[in-house]
Amino acid sequence: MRWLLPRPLLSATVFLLWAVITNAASLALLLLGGLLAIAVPRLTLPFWPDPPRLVRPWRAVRLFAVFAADIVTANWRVARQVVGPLYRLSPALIEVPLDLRDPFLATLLGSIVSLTPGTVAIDVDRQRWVLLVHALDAPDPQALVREIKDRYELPLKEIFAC
Amino acid sequence: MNAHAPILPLLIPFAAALLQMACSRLACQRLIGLSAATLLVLITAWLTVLADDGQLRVYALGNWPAPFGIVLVVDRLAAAMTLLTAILGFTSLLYASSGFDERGLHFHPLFQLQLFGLTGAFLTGDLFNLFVFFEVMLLASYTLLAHGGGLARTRAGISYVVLNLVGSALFLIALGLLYGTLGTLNLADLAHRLTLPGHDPALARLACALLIGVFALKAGLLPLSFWLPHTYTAAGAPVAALFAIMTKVGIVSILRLQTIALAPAMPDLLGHWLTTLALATVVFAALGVVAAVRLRALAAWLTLLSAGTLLVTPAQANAQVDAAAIYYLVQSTLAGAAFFLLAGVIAGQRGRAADQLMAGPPPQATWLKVAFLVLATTLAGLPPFSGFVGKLMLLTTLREVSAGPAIWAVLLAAGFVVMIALARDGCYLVWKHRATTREEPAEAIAWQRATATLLLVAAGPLLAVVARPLSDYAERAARQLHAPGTYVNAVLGPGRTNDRREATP
Amino acid sequence: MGPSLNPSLLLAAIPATAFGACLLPLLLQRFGRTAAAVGAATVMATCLALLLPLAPAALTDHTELARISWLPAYGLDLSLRLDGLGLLFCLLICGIGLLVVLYAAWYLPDSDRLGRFYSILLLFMAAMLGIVLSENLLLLLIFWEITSLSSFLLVAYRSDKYESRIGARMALAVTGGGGLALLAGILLLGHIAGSYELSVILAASERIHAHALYAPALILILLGAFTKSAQFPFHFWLPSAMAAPTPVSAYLHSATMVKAGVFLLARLYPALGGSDLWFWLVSGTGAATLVYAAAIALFRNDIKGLLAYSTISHLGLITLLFGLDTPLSVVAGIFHIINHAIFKASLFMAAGVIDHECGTRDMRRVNGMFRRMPITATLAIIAAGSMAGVPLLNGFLSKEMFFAETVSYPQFETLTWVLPLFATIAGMLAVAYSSRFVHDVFFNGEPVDLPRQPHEPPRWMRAPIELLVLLCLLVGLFPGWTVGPLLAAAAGAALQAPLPEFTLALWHGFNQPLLMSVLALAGGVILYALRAPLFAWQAELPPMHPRTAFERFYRRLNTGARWTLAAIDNGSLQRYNALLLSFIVLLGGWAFFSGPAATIRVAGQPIDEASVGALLTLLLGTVGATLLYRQRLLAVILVSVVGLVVALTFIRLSAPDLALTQFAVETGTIILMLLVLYYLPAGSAPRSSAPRLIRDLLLALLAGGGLGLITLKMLAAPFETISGFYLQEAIPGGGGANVVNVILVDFRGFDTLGEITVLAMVALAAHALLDRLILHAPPADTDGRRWATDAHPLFLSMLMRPLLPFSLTVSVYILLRGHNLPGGGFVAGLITSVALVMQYLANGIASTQPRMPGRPTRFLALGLLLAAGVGVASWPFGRPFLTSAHGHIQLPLLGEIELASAMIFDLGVYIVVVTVVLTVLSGLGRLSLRLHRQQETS
Amino acid sequence: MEALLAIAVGVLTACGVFLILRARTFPVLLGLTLLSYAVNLFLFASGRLRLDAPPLIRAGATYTDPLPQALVLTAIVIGFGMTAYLAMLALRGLAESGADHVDAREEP
Amino acid sequence: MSTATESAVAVLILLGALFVLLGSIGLARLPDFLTRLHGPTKATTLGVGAMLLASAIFFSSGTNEGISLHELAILFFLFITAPVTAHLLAKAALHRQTGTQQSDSGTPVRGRDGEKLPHPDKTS
Amino acid sequence: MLNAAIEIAFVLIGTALALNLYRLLRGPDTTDRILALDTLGINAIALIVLFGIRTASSAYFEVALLLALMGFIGTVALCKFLLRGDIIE
Ligand code: NA
Ligand code: NA
Repeated sequence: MRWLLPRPLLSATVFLLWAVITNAASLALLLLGGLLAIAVPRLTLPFWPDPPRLVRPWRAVRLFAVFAADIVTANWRVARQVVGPLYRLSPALIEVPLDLRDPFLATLLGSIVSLTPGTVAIDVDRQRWVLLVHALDAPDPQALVREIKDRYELPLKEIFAC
Repeated sequence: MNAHAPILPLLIPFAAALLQMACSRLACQRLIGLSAATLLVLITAWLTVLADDGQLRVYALGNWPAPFGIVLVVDRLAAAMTLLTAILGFTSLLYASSGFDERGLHFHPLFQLQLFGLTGAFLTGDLFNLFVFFEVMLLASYTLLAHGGGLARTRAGISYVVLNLVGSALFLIALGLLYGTLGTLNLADLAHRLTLPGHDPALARLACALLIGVFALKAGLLPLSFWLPHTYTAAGAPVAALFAIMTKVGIVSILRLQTIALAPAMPDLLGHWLTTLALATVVFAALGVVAAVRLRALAAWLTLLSAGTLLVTPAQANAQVDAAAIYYLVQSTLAGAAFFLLAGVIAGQRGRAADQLMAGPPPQATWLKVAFLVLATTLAGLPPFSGFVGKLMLLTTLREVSAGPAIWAVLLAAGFVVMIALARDGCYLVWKHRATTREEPAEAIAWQRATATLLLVAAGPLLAVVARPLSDYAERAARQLHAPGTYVNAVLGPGRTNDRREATP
Repeated sequence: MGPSLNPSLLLAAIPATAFGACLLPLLLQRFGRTAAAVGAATVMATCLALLLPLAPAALTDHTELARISWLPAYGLDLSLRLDGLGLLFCLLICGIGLLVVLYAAWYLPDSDRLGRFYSILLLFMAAMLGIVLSENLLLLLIFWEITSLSSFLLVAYRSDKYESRIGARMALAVTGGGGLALLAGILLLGHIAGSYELSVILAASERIHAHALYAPALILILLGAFTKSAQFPFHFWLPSAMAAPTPVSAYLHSATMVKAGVFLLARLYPALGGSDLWFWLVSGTGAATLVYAAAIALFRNDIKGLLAYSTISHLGLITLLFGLDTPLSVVAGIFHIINHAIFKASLFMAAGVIDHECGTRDMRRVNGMFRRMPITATLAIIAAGSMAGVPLLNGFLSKEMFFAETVSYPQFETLTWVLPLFATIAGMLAVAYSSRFVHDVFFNGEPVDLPRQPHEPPRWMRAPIELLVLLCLLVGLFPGWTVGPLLAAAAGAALQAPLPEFTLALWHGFNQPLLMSVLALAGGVILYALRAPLFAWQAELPPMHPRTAFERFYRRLNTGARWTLAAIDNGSLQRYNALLLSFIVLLGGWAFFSGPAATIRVAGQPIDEASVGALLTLLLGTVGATLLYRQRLLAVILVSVVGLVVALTFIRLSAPDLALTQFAVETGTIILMLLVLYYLPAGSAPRSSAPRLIRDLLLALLAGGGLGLITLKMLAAPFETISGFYLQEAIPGGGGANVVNVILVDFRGFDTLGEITVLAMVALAAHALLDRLILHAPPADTDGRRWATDAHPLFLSMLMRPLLPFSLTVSVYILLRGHNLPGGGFVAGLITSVALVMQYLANGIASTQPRMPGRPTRFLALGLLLAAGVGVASWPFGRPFLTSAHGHIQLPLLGEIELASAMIFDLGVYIVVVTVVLTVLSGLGRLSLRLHRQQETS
Repeated sequence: MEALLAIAVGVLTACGVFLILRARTFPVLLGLTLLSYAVNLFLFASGRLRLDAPPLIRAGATYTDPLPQALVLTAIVIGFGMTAYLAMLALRGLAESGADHVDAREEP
Repeated sequence: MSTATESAVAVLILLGALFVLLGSIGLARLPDFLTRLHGPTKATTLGVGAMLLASAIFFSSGTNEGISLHELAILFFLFITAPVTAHLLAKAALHRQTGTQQSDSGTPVRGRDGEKLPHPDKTS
Repeated sequence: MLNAAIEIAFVLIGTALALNLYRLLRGPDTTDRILALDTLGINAIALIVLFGIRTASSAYFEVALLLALMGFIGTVALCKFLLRGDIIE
């Protein structure tokens, strides 16, 4: 099993992706998707040496839900800011100290931050493990730091073992 | 196998290239290359004999009938051109196998693919497919040109590539216009549709003129010929020898387009302008022959001169003239290629003087001197070798065309100039000079080089001896070329010419 | 030699032997000089022997013909004829040739192995025999030019001497060039007469004269003859050709090659002679040459120079005789050919002896030789007497015939005295230079500062001279007995008519010609006696060397050619491109407007706002990139915008496949451009000058406006295409619903095969061109900003890891669905390759390269093999290359599965595209790695 | 619609030609890219412009001319190969001559 | 297609288009690069997301080919790639703002390897 | 209703594209232009999807998918070029 599916999560994602793009139109296509789910991660094995392991899938689902909701609310907020008077904005560059030590998870965190409107993850300092974030409107930077750490970093640490 | 004969000249070099890509050992590549080249000579010779029964062999690729699918069409001319390509391929490859192929990467597969492109361009009956083969041919030639490295090659390469890329763009425009006007890409179908009403004649003329322009670029017609001497001079000897046939692709394409499609529908499209420019090309090339400072450049200019001479012929729309042109084409290509190889050998014998036209140590081998004499005689169109026969045939057949006197004057004057230039250059290269009595040790001539060179040099006398069967074949080929109706019927099939019209989207 | 021997076979054997054996001396030279000489002599003797059985017939006005077909469609056959004229020349060629072979063996230095010399000499002799034996004029021309070539080689025998080389080149330029004129003339003549066979031409005199092309044909043929026979003003090559070894001069420049011209006059006389034009051209040229060269000869200080000009003069005389255009003058001309050959050959050989013995030929230094080599001197004096026309010698006879002809010539009715006077003056000059030769060389005091001590030459070196001088005497004394039959036969053949009455005798009584001879002899001697003021006068004249004139001509030709070429072609690609575009614009414009115009117009599609917006965006991007091309990154961005709009246009116009391909290629192009841009020096583009800008703008407007208008016109033209077939056949015949893909992999799969071959070659080129390339990488960007230190930004590096398997999944989808939906091998290949390139981009070469599989060339081969292999697979089924197969397979549970062999083809396409894009982009990327490594090691 | 396309082709050609006539490799590369856009659009147009008629066989659909699309696809890919080739050649020229001139000699 | 789904599709389309526009307004209007960087994320997330949802509903209900999920794949890829572009753009912008080492024309600058090299553009 | 929504959406997205172009031309820095190009690409996805709905054709799905999968690559390469010059090292 380990030999066949060295990256179960990746295989599952590949299969899902295949099912989605082909609209899961036929059994034959799904079977082919199964083959791809085995073959593609094996072929690309050397390009992803040590990925984090998913240990708490349900926590992941919860994080995803939070993330999706945040996107919608943040979008509304930012939409108003964009069309509203610009002088009210207080943009800021904020350093978020990380507890994570895995570069992939840090990237994942950065991606969540970036995809949530209003904040963009600029870089991770891998010496100090600090996430550099730019916020469109952050009157209280410390609040944002706390929010990022609590809402996203903590769940990520729990979801993946690294 | 007979049924697949038309595709074999393409598949042999293609398969060889694949094998050579798979096997990167030089010895292995040489073996594959030379075997394939030998096989190609045999197969194309067989095809040439087959084609002489007068039947057009139409090979429908993918079993799709013309004009929908791509067809290869083998007539006498096409078969002969593939044979000529194969012969040049074999000799050039033999020459290159003595160490030239080591000077860069992938010489062998590129060489085979160049042959693939050349034979494809000669055999295809579809104009877009011709474009594809032009690209195959040109891309192979770009890299073969650069083989061996050096600034001169790269510079010439940039000019060559950019100019030909513009040429490719023009080719596509011409094809687009052709398709947009006549709705087809097949040469026979094009010829057929040109004679039917219902299309915009001005656009059709324009499309054909653009095609001629593109072919003229490849053939080296005067305002478009500047790249040619630089490129051919820069190329290595065996590469340049193979290139000797590349201008002929353009010329044969013009000839084919003219006889099959233009002559019945718009005979005035190729007229005095082409003859005038062709003669100007001859004059230009003759000037280059005089001004050349090295043997390779001289060979390049002579190649251009023969191209110019040949370009005189299509506008005459005369089967006799074209017969002479076909003989002249064959002999001038072989002689030109031989000259490139000989220049390479001589350059290796003269130390630092190389192939520059200045006093230097003369080559030691007597056969080299004799070969130079024979070849110079051939190239200058002096008796008794094939150069003279070719010139005689051209002059004879051009005697009665309206531009005859001008053509005669230019060709004879150019012959004179070439003769005195070759005499001068032979003096520099072959004979001893007091100023350079110090003999530098000459490198030994590899047997491959000697054999390849001698084979091509021997073509001069040989083609003269067999002038009759050869010119008879050329005449039959020209007559076949001047029977466009037969061509169109053979390609489209007698019944197909009518039922195509219902197939409208 | 029985009667069974076929005479025409024998005839053919003569040139065949000569040509066939001409390499014999070269082969024999390993056995020594003598072997080479014997070989050469044997060949000549054999030719002579072969001739003898044929001679009797030829002497009785019989013409022997032989023919081997060569190129009959163009009138060129190996047809030979032997008549009296041919026989005469054959005898001269072989006879004097034998003597020259003997002479040369002694004359040429012992260090020469002679093989090469004799071989070329034999080649020349063979060609000469060919000329005189040709029945076919084209064949004659072939031999004619071979004599020019072999004479070139013989004159340049001492190839290390500049004089030899330049002399040879001049000879070749003039005689070879004349040969080209002759070729043209013969082609015209053949056209008029309908054949190149002499028998036909000689019988077609009336038709020839009446033809409009008579004059050009005559002039061209005469150009050939005059150049070969060194007639004024083409005479200058002959003195320069005296750089040849003396045996060569004796053979070529007195007896044979220079006679080829007058031979041709004799040969074609019946066909071409007998017109005013002939008279004026031939006799005028001959007369001018006769006097002019004789006058020059007097002043030459070089013995061979004197003899050369004398030769020119005598050739002028012969030419004049043919020009006089009476039967008797032709007889006289032929007679003089014989006589001149004999005495001039012996004189050249004597001059060679003197040169050989003295080490110089300068008559100002060579004096008093009579005492040192009395026998040679006697021989030379006799021969010189013949040259001067002294009675009892052969030269006298023909010269007197010439005088007689001038006297009796009917053309000038009132000015009968002109021609005789002219002839007498020429005779005087001949006597004068002959006197000078005799007096200046053999007497005139003591030699001055000679390099060697002269004495009699070796016995066998003198023998040929002795024989020839003996002939001078014999012919002079017994003309009727010695040359009578031969002359009659030759003249008869030349005239192609009954011979006129003439008697070959020493004494014709006291008549006007005799008076002229006496006057000439006396006048000549007086002229020579009064030479001092003449020589002083001549010394005042500006020096005139034909050689320097030729060199100047050649230099001018050369510099002129270079100048012209440099003016036309300055090596600028910009100019080439401008010329190409102008040419196309002109040609296209002419073609478009010179034909008939169409009247039918077809309605178009409606315009919408979005399309206008797209067009505006495209214009913005295009014009912006063009104006701002110096800001290169911006230009790249703008061009990307253009690419995006083009892709959107394809979507709008129902071409999803094209949009896919355009997007995918666009991505590759940006990476490519940036890889290149890293190295290209910024800001080096010069400002163009105003005229250049105007030219370029004009061309751009013409090309752009032209193509735009053509587009509009094309779109409005009626249209009917073959593509209904593709739409109908796509599913039943090709097994796919995406017609574009079915066309690519099936209907026109051959195009695609060629296309992936092109791509494969780009990959090969990436190896070949980038191999060992060292480029200098800028240490900072164009603003002088140091590069950032983070080579592999974290997010990029991390997110590309999952993206790779996802991209592969998508590319498999695109590949498999391509036959029915937009997609296919190209796009799938581009997705895969760019995904892999992104691994390089994100993680660097060092960490990515080891993870890549295999050698790219093998993958290329595999891809091409799949594409072509599936094509060959149709052969066993009796179908042509690339015939596809497709079908539906019913499987339990899975249902119907559609399979087409074209999918394997597409897989081949996919593999090739992946390999190529990867090879090219990573190859370009790797350039910097090499640089960094090099910097580290150094 | 036809007029819009004609204008696009014309402007792309004009700009492409102008850039091809420059003296450095980079603008020439750009110019060839623009020219190839023009050529591809022109070649595409030879099948005439049809809206909402992609050549994907479905019941009851109308189709545009598929052949020019196949040709343009070939042309796009070959064009990419050629651009890549010229880019490599330009770098080689740069490495060997130290400059990115397209000419053997500079035109005044 | 029912009116309800049609209205849902219509609303989603308008919502999507609106957020796409808002993102671009942000891009055009916001004062400096880092704030402008926030614009495209809106277009990516809610804008294109809503549009894709509309498409999914439309094609799932409108045709007889069954449900249409493949729009999700587009969203999936956009979510993976958008942070990367933001990351690199921000890095580049910061690099260009702060990492500037304004050197005059022709002044040598320090190369990456510590070697002093003149910039070829500035010297040629 | 749907048709009206689609027409309005076209106008909105068209305006968005115009604003992107404005930023692309305006700059001021190269990063702004790259950002504008990137946004142009993403907005083009919306446009294509919308076009697909309007023509009720899924023929353009692959194009949108491709643009989502590969559109960022140009941006990444351009940024890497600004940062390092050497995009593949
Ligand atoms: Na964010
Ligand atoms: Na790199």
